[in-house]
Amino acid sequence: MSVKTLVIDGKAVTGRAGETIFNVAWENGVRIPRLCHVGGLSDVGACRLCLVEIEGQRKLAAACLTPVEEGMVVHTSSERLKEHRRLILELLLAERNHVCAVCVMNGACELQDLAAELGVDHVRLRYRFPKLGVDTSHERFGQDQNRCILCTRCVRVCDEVEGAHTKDVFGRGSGSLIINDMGGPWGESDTCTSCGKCVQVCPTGALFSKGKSVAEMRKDRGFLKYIVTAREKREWIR
Amino acid sequence: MPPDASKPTATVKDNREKMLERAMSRHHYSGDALIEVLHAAQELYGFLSIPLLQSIARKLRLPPSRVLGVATFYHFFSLAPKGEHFFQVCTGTACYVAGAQSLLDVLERRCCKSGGTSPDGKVSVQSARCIGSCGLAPAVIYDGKILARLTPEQLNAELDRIGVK
Amino acid sequence: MDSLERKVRVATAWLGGCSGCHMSLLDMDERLLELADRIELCASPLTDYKDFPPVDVALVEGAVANQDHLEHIRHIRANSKILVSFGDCAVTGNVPAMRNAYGVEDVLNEAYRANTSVVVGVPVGNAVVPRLLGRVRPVHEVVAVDLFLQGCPPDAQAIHELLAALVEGRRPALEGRRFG
Amino acid sequence: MTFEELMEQQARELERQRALSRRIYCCTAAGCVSCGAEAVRKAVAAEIKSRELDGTMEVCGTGCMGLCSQGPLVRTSDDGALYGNVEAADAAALVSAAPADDPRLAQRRIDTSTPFFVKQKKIVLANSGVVDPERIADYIAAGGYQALAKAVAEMTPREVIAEVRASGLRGRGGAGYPTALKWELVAKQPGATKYVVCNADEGDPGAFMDRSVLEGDPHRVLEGMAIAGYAVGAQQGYVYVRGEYTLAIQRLQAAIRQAERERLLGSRIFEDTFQFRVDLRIGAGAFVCGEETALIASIEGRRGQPRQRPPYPPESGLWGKPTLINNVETFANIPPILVNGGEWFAGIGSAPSTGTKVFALAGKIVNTGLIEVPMGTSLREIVFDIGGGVPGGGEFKAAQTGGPSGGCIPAEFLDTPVDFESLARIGSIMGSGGLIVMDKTSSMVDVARYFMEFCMEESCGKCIPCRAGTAQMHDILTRILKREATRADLEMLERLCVLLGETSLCGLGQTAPNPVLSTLKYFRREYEELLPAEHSAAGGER
Repeated sequence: MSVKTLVIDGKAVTGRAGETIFNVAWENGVRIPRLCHVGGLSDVGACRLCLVEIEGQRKLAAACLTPVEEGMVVHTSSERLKEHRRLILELLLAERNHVCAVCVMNGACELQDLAAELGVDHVRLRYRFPKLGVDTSHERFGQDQNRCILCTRCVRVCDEVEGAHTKDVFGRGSGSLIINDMGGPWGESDTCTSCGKCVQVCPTGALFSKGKSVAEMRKDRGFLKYIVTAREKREWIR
Repeated sequence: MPPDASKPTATVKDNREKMLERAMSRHHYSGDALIEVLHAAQELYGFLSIPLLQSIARKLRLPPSRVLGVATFYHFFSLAPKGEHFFQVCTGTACYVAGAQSLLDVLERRCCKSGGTSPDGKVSVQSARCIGSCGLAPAVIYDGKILARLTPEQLNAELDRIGVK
Repeated sequence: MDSLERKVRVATAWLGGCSGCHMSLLDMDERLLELADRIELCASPLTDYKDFPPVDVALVEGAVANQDHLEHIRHIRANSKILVSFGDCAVTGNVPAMRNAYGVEDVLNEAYRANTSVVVGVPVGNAVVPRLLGRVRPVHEVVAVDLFLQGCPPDAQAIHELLAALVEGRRPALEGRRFG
Repeated sequence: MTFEELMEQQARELERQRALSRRIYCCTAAGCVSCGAEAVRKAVAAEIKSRELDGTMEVCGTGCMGLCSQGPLVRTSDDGALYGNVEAADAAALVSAAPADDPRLAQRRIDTSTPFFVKQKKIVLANSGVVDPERIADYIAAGGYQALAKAVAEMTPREVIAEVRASGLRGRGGAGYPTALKWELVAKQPGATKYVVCNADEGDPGAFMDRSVLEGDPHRVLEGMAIAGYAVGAQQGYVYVRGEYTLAIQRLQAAIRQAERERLLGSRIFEDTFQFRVDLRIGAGAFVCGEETALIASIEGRRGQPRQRPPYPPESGLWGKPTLINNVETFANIPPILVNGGEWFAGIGSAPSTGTKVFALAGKIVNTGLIEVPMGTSLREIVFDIGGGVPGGGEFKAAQTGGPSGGCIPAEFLDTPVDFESLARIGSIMGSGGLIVMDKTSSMVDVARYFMEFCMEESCGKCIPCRAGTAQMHDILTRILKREATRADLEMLERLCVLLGETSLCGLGQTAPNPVLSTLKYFRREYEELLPAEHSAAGGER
């Protein structure tokens, strides 16, 4: 397998051909922010937080979808990128009703953490306050559209790993919603296997386990690597 | 013998089912043909009901959420029945510059919001992205026919004529 | 910000909020005593005051939810050198703003008619209960804000850092603070 | 069909047409149909029948004749006279010995020596208004399918591409990518399965060029596609056409059937091993599907959401196979290029923008309709000479080109030549060819808000900057118009323009700020005037 040598944030690193900038960066301790990427699932490049600058290229590139090339010089945290990321987070925070104080994921939410990490101390945009529902019909899980950032991790894990394809995206634009089957209550879904993978990969409080308190509600995505490597390589590693 | 009101409807329905089936088989029940099949279904039934989508999902062997996701992504597909009359106001740039908004205002005031159907089921209103008849701006498609260079007065008169309060 | 010779004039105010941020302020415990040497608390819901005085620093808790808040925050802005949005309600609108997805009428109806055993009426149009604004707004949507202190409530440590920094004339180190 | 048979057919049909004393062409494009063209055509047909003129006269429907504002339009073949605002009652006069002498018709006669007609140069629209789009014989009589015959019988795929390269043709969908380069990319991909897609999902509000080409000359587009299929090694083509274009769909369907029957599409085309089939895919109302990768998703029956490029469709397109996607007008240019040679085409226009461009004129302009001019014609010639200027002596303020991805061009740039580079230099784009004229009564902030609303409603919702950013920008523009916005809001608007441009996933989001940017650049005062004065004091009340 051919190896590519490149520079990420001034650090000479190597990656395998076909590996993404995102993966090589993380393997080398450069943590590029992301909300839609999860190792083990396909990438869609939707959250735009992992955009990086590549020298010699006019356009910014989504690190999660761009394979490493020999001699590439990548910058992952220029002032311009940080500014863009802050504003993207503000767009997300203003889009739906993210009231951290009354969210079961308060303290363990990827959106909340990223906002803190990037120094978003207030939102300069107008909050939009859409009227959105909460579905608690499922025996074990709940779904709150108010906290959904439409990263589609749940849609992908349900389709690609569990194989049920219970979830998909309804509508379009800012009116998009994550639905179950024909849009009915989650609890009445006849395709959902109640495996809970969608809850575990959800970065915010949009999908949660019922009956858990704020401190108890923690998510773990470790299962993904376990299942995916088992399926692809017949290796069961934790 | 008094005519049985339910009979003709039943035959029509059977026929439609058969025609939809034919549309699906023409595409070998391929999931790739979902949009073609939805077009056919909407043409036959006027709108896409959830049970109809469910049966399409089953026939094309697709997950239900994907079928609903596709049906709601495209503006052409409607999940609710249309009214007796259907006004589509073109809001393309040429029509907009020529005053399409005032036509939409008349319809929204007298009938219902754009994208909806009046409570009595009489009129459905929709705004359309450029219908490609910019020479006729502002244009409205009314029950499939184009009304060219329409004024709010003419529109009001037509609404009066079909009995909109 | 230059270090000040005189005591820093500080006021706190309380708009549409739950007073939790003020409770957290009190959680500074003995550090309050240490700050007291360098700060003059000119006005606060914890003290008794009639008019909001001119101050160096104003900590404003709560969102702008009614007509009184609106007038109050405008007055505070005009009389403060540094205005701090103090806690999530001031910074984001937080819980009070959750009513924004619904109309004021619906909200009043739920509160005063639908869910009460004795219907007395909806308190609108009188001089006693201030009129609700159509939309609950974070403070910076109404007036310019100089510093933001997130948290519901912000913890005592952060409040102390903020006040200590302002007293010392330096920019407070509030990196990594988060909403909620 | 063999080449000889094609030539025979052409000769036969020309013979038949020459035997007629008059052909009466009725424009039956959507514009004229909506003001009663069908009634005119029927009346003329009835008149011919009742006077038993069947063998000597005939009426035929045609594609757009261009002057949509004066429809229904009718042209008579023997004297070439063009009449506007024709009614069914004029039928008798139209079949009379000397229609031009009829007092009613004389009034309706349109002077074709005016700049509107003289300044145009028709390549793409050469057949529009001349052939009956519902009869393949008409197209063949006009020399149709001879380019395909030439390509298949006399040229190698490489030579076809070389000819296209020599022409300098650039994609007419908006971006102006060199067509030959795209073809080459697809041609050199390995593998037996490749696709050719015609992007007819014309969605810019105010644009109806592709619709007119499809309605007026559908065979031309099919021929162009087949030539492309031969050049790149594809056996299957798709036309992805807007669902709203019912007439274009009908005519395309009929054209495909006719071409298959004549063995001009299908297998063994011109007795060669080359085979090429074309199927229609009907769009369902999503502007974003004009974007290549979204269009592919839609043809595959999925939500029309774009994906990251690369890989580009020439490498991995429909079902992962190499796919050539060109716009309607691009394909329509191919047959004349092969017949007349690439050099002929390159000699027209202003290099590096060669050939002609079709524009749809609309808005505050006298001659609304469809025009075709050589690249490099100045905006002033288009708006004032061809378009006849602003009606009622109004004052020209700006021309909007490129739809929601384009910009507003102010009067000071009226002498700019209209080509890809010049328009880009002044902050707009060529786009697909919509050209909307605004006068003093148009508020440029409102125009910007209008386009932002369009982008917001058409955003697919996949990436955040476009999904939430267009909504926020629309909100700010609305507040500016209501005089409720502050200077900080205006600054945020500009900041969002940069964000969307640099971080959106696809072209729709990346170009969504353009109408705002160009109006801010040239009409900033209109924005400033809407900011309430008391808000401009820094640090004060918001």
